[in-house]
Amino acid sequence: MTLTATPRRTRRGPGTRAGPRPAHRPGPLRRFLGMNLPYQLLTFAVFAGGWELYARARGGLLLPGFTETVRATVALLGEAELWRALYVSNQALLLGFALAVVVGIPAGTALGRFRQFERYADVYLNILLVTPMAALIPLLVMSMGVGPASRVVLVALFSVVMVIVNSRAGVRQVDPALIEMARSFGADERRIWTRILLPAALPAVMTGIRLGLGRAVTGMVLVELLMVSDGLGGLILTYRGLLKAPPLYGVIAIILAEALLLVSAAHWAERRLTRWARPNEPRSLSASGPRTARSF
Amino acid sequence: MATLVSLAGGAALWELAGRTADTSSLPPLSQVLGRLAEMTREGTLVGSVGDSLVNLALGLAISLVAGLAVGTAMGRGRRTEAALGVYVHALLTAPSLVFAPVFFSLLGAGRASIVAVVVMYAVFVVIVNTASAVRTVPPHLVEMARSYGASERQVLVRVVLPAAAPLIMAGVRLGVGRAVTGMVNGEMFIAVVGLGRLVTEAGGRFDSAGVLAVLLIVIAVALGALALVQAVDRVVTRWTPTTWKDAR
Amino acid sequence: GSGPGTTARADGTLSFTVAVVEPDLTTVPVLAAVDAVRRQGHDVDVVELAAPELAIEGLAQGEYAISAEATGPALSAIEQGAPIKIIADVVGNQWALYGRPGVASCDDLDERPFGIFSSGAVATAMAKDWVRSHCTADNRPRYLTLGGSDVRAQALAAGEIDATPLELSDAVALEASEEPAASRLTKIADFARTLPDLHPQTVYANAGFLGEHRDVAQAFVTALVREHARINARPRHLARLARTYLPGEDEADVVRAAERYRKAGLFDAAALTPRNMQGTIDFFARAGVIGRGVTARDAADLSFIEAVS
Amino acid sequence: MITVHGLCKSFTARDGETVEALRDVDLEVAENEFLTVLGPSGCGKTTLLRALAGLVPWDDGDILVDGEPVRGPGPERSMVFQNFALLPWATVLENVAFGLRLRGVARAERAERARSLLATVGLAGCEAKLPGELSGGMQQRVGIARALAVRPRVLLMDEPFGAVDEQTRRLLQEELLALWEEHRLTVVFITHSMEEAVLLGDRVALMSARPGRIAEIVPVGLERPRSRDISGLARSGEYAEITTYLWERLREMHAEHRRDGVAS
Amino acid sequence: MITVHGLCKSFTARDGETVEALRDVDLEVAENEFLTVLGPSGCGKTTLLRALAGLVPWDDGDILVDGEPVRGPGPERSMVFQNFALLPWATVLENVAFGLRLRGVARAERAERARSLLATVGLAGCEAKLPGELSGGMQQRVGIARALAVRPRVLLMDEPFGAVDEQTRRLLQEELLALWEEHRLTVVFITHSMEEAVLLGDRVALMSARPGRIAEIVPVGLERPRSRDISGLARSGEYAEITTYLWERLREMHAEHRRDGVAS
Ligand SMILES: Nc1ncnc2c1ncn2[C@@H]1O[C@H](COP(=O)(O)OP(=O)(O)OP(=O)(O)O)[C@@H](O)[C@H]1O
Ligand SMILES: Nc1ncnc2c1ncn2[C@@H]1O[C@H](COP(=O)(O)OP(=O)(O)OP(=O)(O)O)[C@@H](O)[C@H]1O
Ligand SMILES: [Mg+2]
Ligand SMILES: [Mg+2]
Repeated sequence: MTLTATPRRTRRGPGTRAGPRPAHRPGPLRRFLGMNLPYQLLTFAVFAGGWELYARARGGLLLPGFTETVRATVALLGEAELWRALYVSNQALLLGFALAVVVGIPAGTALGRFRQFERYADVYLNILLVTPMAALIPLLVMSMGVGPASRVVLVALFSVVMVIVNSRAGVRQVDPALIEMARSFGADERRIWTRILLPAALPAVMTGIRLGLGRAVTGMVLVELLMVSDGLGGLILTYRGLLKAPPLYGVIAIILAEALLLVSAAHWAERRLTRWARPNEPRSLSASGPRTARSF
Repeated sequence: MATLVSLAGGAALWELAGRTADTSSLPPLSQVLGRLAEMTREGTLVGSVGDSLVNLALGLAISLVAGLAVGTAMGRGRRTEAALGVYVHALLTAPSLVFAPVFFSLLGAGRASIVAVVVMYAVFVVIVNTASAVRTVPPHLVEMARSYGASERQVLVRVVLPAAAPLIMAGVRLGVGRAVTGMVNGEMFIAVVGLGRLVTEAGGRFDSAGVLAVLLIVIAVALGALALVQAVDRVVTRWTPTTWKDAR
Repeated sequence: GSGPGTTARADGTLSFTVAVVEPDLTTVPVLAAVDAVRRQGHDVDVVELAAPELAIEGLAQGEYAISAEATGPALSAIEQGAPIKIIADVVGNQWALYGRPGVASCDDLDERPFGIFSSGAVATAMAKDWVRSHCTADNRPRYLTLGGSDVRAQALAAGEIDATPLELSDAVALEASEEPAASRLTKIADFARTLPDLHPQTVYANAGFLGEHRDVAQAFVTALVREHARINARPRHLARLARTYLPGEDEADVVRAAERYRKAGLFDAAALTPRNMQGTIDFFARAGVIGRGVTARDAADLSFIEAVS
Repeated sequence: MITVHGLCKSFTARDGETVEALRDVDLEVAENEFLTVLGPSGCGKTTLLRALAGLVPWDDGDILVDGEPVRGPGPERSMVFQNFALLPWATVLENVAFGLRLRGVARAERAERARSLLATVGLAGCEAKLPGELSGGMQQRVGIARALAVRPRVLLMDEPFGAVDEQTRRLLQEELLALWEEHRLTVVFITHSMEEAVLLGDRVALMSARPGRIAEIVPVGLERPRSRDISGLARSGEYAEITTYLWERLREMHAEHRRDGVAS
Repeated sequence: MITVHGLCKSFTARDGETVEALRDVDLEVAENEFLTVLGPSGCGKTTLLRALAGLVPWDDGDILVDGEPVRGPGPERSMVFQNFALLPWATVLENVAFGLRLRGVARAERAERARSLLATVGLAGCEAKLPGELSGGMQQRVGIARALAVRPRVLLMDEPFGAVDEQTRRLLQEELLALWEEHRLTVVFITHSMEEAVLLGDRVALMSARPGRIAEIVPVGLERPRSRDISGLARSGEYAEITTYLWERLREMHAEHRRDGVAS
C-alpha cells in the first residue's frame, strides 16, 4: 500500500452506512495481513516446525532435523565441491535445455500450423509425455555412451515435450484475423511465420520454456543419479551412501532453490517479453491470456 | 484413425531401424514383442502389471482429490494462494525422485511409499491447473450468480467448478501422464516391485528388448488411462467447442 | 527393543522382515536361508529395496530385522550410533579391476579415462586405493564418474573408458554379451587378492533383534552357512536356487555366473574374523567413508558364525 | 421506489491510482418507471447499476429500495447483464431456471415457469439448446427470461442490446416494452445509444465521466404505449427534438472530456 | 473500377453441411464511389469483402478491379478489419507501418509515413503505445491508418465502427468522410447500422441472407460534403425518407427470414 491518500470524501452524512459491506480504510494490521509475506512466513514456520518435531520424535538416519539441515546447507555453500558439482550439472542442463528449445519451438509451431502433420504426430507426443525416461536411461547409455552427449540428450528429452506442447498451443490460439490481415498486405508463408505466428505464440512458448526448465532440472539430477554419478546427483549419491543426512538434504534444498530460481528468472523474462499479452484491466473478460494448458 | 496409421508407420520404422542398425541397444520391434510374449508366458508380467495398476490407481485417486481441493482453495482464496503458491511451484519443478528417501523414512518401503511417489509426481500439476482454472472463471458469471443471491458454496458448485472444468481436466490429463512416470520410478527406486522391477531387472541384464517390452506395457497403461480421462473430459466439457467457435 | 517390524506370536514363533537390495545371484543364498527359517514356523517377510541406504535406514528404525548388502553404509550407520551389527559375510570381495584389451598396468592408464562411482562407494574406494599403491605420481588415470557397475560395464564395452572396477556378475554378463570387444577384456587386478581383508558385502541385523531373538538370528546364520557350504560342494546347487528365487533371469547366464562365483570361493558366510573385520573397518576409514575409532567389536557380532561350527 | 443519495465510489487500480467512478450521484426512480441511463464509455454506468444490484460496496451515500437500505442482492431486484452471463454448460431451460433453483423452487415449478417465460420471449422450442448454439439476440432473450423468472419488481439492465445487430435490437426493444407494460416493472436501463435511451425511457439520465455523475435528467414526452411502432416514433418531430438536445449535450460533454486530455 | 459478376461462394461447415454464403452477386463500384453494404447478420457481407480483397477463393463468377481479374491481395486494395486485427505486441507506429514493411519500404520512410498518417487520424503522440493501451476507437483509427499507409486506391471496410461507442463512432465517421474526400478513394463499407449506411454512402447495397445476394441498391441523394455535420444530416427530411424506406425493406426481409425458420 502506498502513501497516496484515499479519495477525499466529498460529503459524509450523519450516520451514513456505506453499502452492503462497508469499505473502511484498512488499518495497519489489516494491510500487513493483506500482503502475501505473512502467509508465506506462516506456512514456512509450520512446515519447518513440523519437520523439526517429526525428525526429533522419530528421526532416522535418512531424516535429519530442520535446523541440522539448515546448518549443513550453509556449510555446503562454503565448499568448493558443491560449486564444482553445480558447474558440472549445469553444463548438461544448459546444453540440453538449449537443444530442447531449438528443437521444440520449431516442432511445436509446425505442429500447430499444420493440422495434418499434427494428427499423425499427436500420439507420439502423448507417448513422449508419459514415458518414464528413467527406464530409458540404460538404453541411452548403451546407444550413446556415457559421455556428455547422452546427458545432454536426456535433459533435452525431459524438457522438449513441454516446449513442443506449449508452442503448439500458442500457435493454435493465434487470432486467425491477424493471419488474414497479414495476407491482405501481401505476406507470404515465411513472413506469416516470422511476423505473426512466432510473436503471437511467444507468451505460450515462454510458458513452455518455463515448464520445460523445471523438467530439465529433473532430468539433470536424474541422469546423475542413475547414469553418471557426478555433479549434484553424484553429491546426493555420495551423502546418501555415507548416510550423511543433513548435507544430503542440503543438496536437495539447493537443487530446489536452483529450480525455483531458474523458473522465477524465466517467469520474469516471460513477463518482460510478453508485456502486451497481459490483461491490463482487471475486469477484462476477453484477453485472459493464452490458454496453454488446455491442449495437452 | 490417424493415430492408428501413424502408430503403424512408427512400428514399421522401428522394425526397419532395428534390423538395419544391428546394435543391441535398438532391437527390432518384432524381437521386443517376442520378448513381451515370453514374459507373459512366464507369468511375471501379469502379476507385475496388476501390482503397478493398484499403485497407480491409489496414487491417482489421492492426487485428484487432494489436487482439486487444494487447487480450488488456492484459486478462490488469495491467502491460501499466498501461503502455498511458492511451495507448490517449487515442488512442481523439483525432481520428485530426490524425495524418495523422505518417503521411505516416513512410510517405509511398502505400497504407501510408492503411492506417495505417484502423488508427488501427479498432484502438483493438478493443483496448479485447478487453481488457474478457478482463478480464470469469468467473473461476470460469479457476479451473475451472486445477483441471484447465491451463497459462497452455491457459487462454487454451480458456477466455478463447471466453468473451470475444461482446464481442470487438462490438468488431470497431465497428472495422469505424470502419475504413470511416478509409478515406474517409485517402483524402480524405492521398493522394487511391479513393472519398475521388471525394468530394473531387464536393464541390469542389458536386455534392451526386455526394457522396451516393459516400456511398451507402461506406455499402453498410460495411453489407456489417458483415453479414460479424455472420455470423461468429453462428457464434462461437451459444451466448450460450441461456445469457442462463436467466440471469435 | 527389536523395533516395530518384529512381533512375537502366541505360539512362540516370530514375525519379522528381511530386506534385500536389488536381488541378484549373491542374494540367492540369503533367500534360501530365509526359507529355512520359515520352515521353522517363523513368518518372514522379504522386501526388495532399491538401495542399501534404504535397508540400513529400515534396520536402524527396527522395521527390518536383517539385511544384506554393502558394508560401507552399515559402518556409517554404526558410526552414527545406529543399532546395527554385522553378523556374517554374504559374498566375498567380488570386485576386480577390468581394462580394455591391452591394458595391463597403470602405465597404460596414464591420463586415460577410468570409470568410478560416486565417492562414497566401495568400488570407488578400492579403485582409488589401487591407483594410490600402483601408480606413480605422474602416471595417473583420469577419473570419470559414472553410474553403478552395470553402467560402467557398458561404458567399458563401448570403449568409453579404459578401465573400471566391476562386479563379478557384470563382468560375466559382459563376457557373454555379443559386443565383440567385451570378450577380450583384461583383468588388471583382483581386489579379492590385493585387499584380502576387505569384506565389502555383509549380512547385518538390528541389534535389538539380535539381543531378543538370538535363536532366530542363529537359525538364520546357520542356514546361510549351510547354503554356502552346499553351493561350494555341489556346482549345480546355486543354479537351482537361482531358478527358484530369480525366475526371470536367463538360464544359461545364471549357470555361467554361478559357476564363476563358486569357483572363486566367494560364498563363505563364516569368513568374517575379528582381524579381517578390523581390516575392513580400517579400509573404509582410509577411504574416508567413516572416521577412525570404530572397532570390530562395535561393528560386528561374530558369535553367530562362531556358534555354527 | 429507488432512491440514490450522495453515492460515491472509487476504485483503486492495480498501479495504485485511484479512479473516481461515481461522485455524489443522486437519483430517484419511481414505481413502474422506465429510466434510461445514457453516458460515454467508462463514465460509471455499470458501476452505478452494480451498486443498485448490491453487487459492489460503495464508499459513501445511500441506496434505498422501498425505503429499505440496500445491503446486498435482493429478491425484488434482478439484473440483465451486458454480456448475457449465461452458463455455457447449462441448457437454455436450466439457465432460465437458475435463479429459481438458487431460491429452492421445486424442479417441476422451475421448469414450468422457465418454459412459459421462454415462450414469452419467443424462444419456445429452444429449451434443450446450449447457449453457444444461439445467436446473440437469442442469448440476450434467455438472459431477460432468467431475470424475469424470479418475478422481480425492479429490472436492472446493463446495455442489454449492445452486442446485438440493429434489426434484432429493434425487435428486442419492442418485446421489452411489451413485457414492461404487461408486468408493471420498474426498469433501470443503461445504454450508450441515444436513440435507444429516448425511444424506451420515461426519463433519460445523462451521465458525465471522470468523475461519473448525473449531469442532467431529461424527461421524454413521447406517448405510451410505444411497443407497437418504435420505428414510427423515431420519425416523429418530438423524438427529433429531444435527440437534438441530447446530442448537443453529449457533444459538449465529449468536447470537455477531450479537452481534459482523456482521449476517447 | 470494381466489377463483381455472378459471384457464388459456398462453405462446407464442419458437420458436412453446405452453407451458400453468396449466390450470384452482381455489383459495380465506380471510381471514387462510397458504397455502403447493409444486411442482416450472417448474410455474407464479410465473405463478399474478403473475396474483393482476394483473401478467399470463390466458386464461380468474376471480380475485376480496373478490368483486371482479382487473383489475390493486391497493393491497390487495402482492408480495415471489423475487429481491428492489430498486432498486440507491436507499437502503434509499427502497426501502422506493417504493410509498408511487408512491401520493403525503408525504415525511415516507413516511420515518416506512419507518423504523418497517425497525425491525420488524430493519434499523434501515441506512436510508442501498444494497442492494448488504446481505447476501441483509437485502435480502429490505427487500423485505418495502417490501411491508408500503403496508399491504396480501394478501401475495403468491414463494420469498422461496430465495436465503438456511439459518440466516438460519430467522430470516426466524420474523420473517415474527410479522408475519403481528401484522398479520392473508392470505399466499400460494410455495416449493419442503417443510419451509418445512409449517412456515409453514395449508394446503399442491401443484402439478403441465405443465400446471400444483393437484394437492392438504393442511391442516397444527400448532399456532399457531409463530413462537417453528419448529425445535422441525420435530422433532414431526406434522410428520414430513405431510412423509412430501408427500414421497411429490412423488416420485410427479416420477416421472410423468420418465416423461413431461421431465427434471428
Ligand atoms: N474493478 C475495477 N477496478 C478498477 N477500476 C474500475 C473497476 N471497475 C470499473 N472501474 C473504472 O471505473 C470507471 C467506470 O467504469 P464502468 O464500468 O462503470 O463504466 P461504464 O460507464 O459502464 O462504461 P462502458 O460504457 O464502457 O461499459 C472506469 O474508468 C473503469 O475503468
Ligand atoms: N469459414 C467458414 N466456414 C463455414 N461457414 C462459413 C465460414 N465463413 C462464413 N461462413 C458462413 O457463411 C455465411 C456468411 O458469413 P459472413 O461472415 O460473410 O456473414 P456477415 O454478413 O459478415 O455476418 P456478420 O454481420 O455477422 O458479420 C454465414 O452463414 C457463415 O456461417
Ligand atoms: Mg458498462
Ligand atoms: Mg461479418
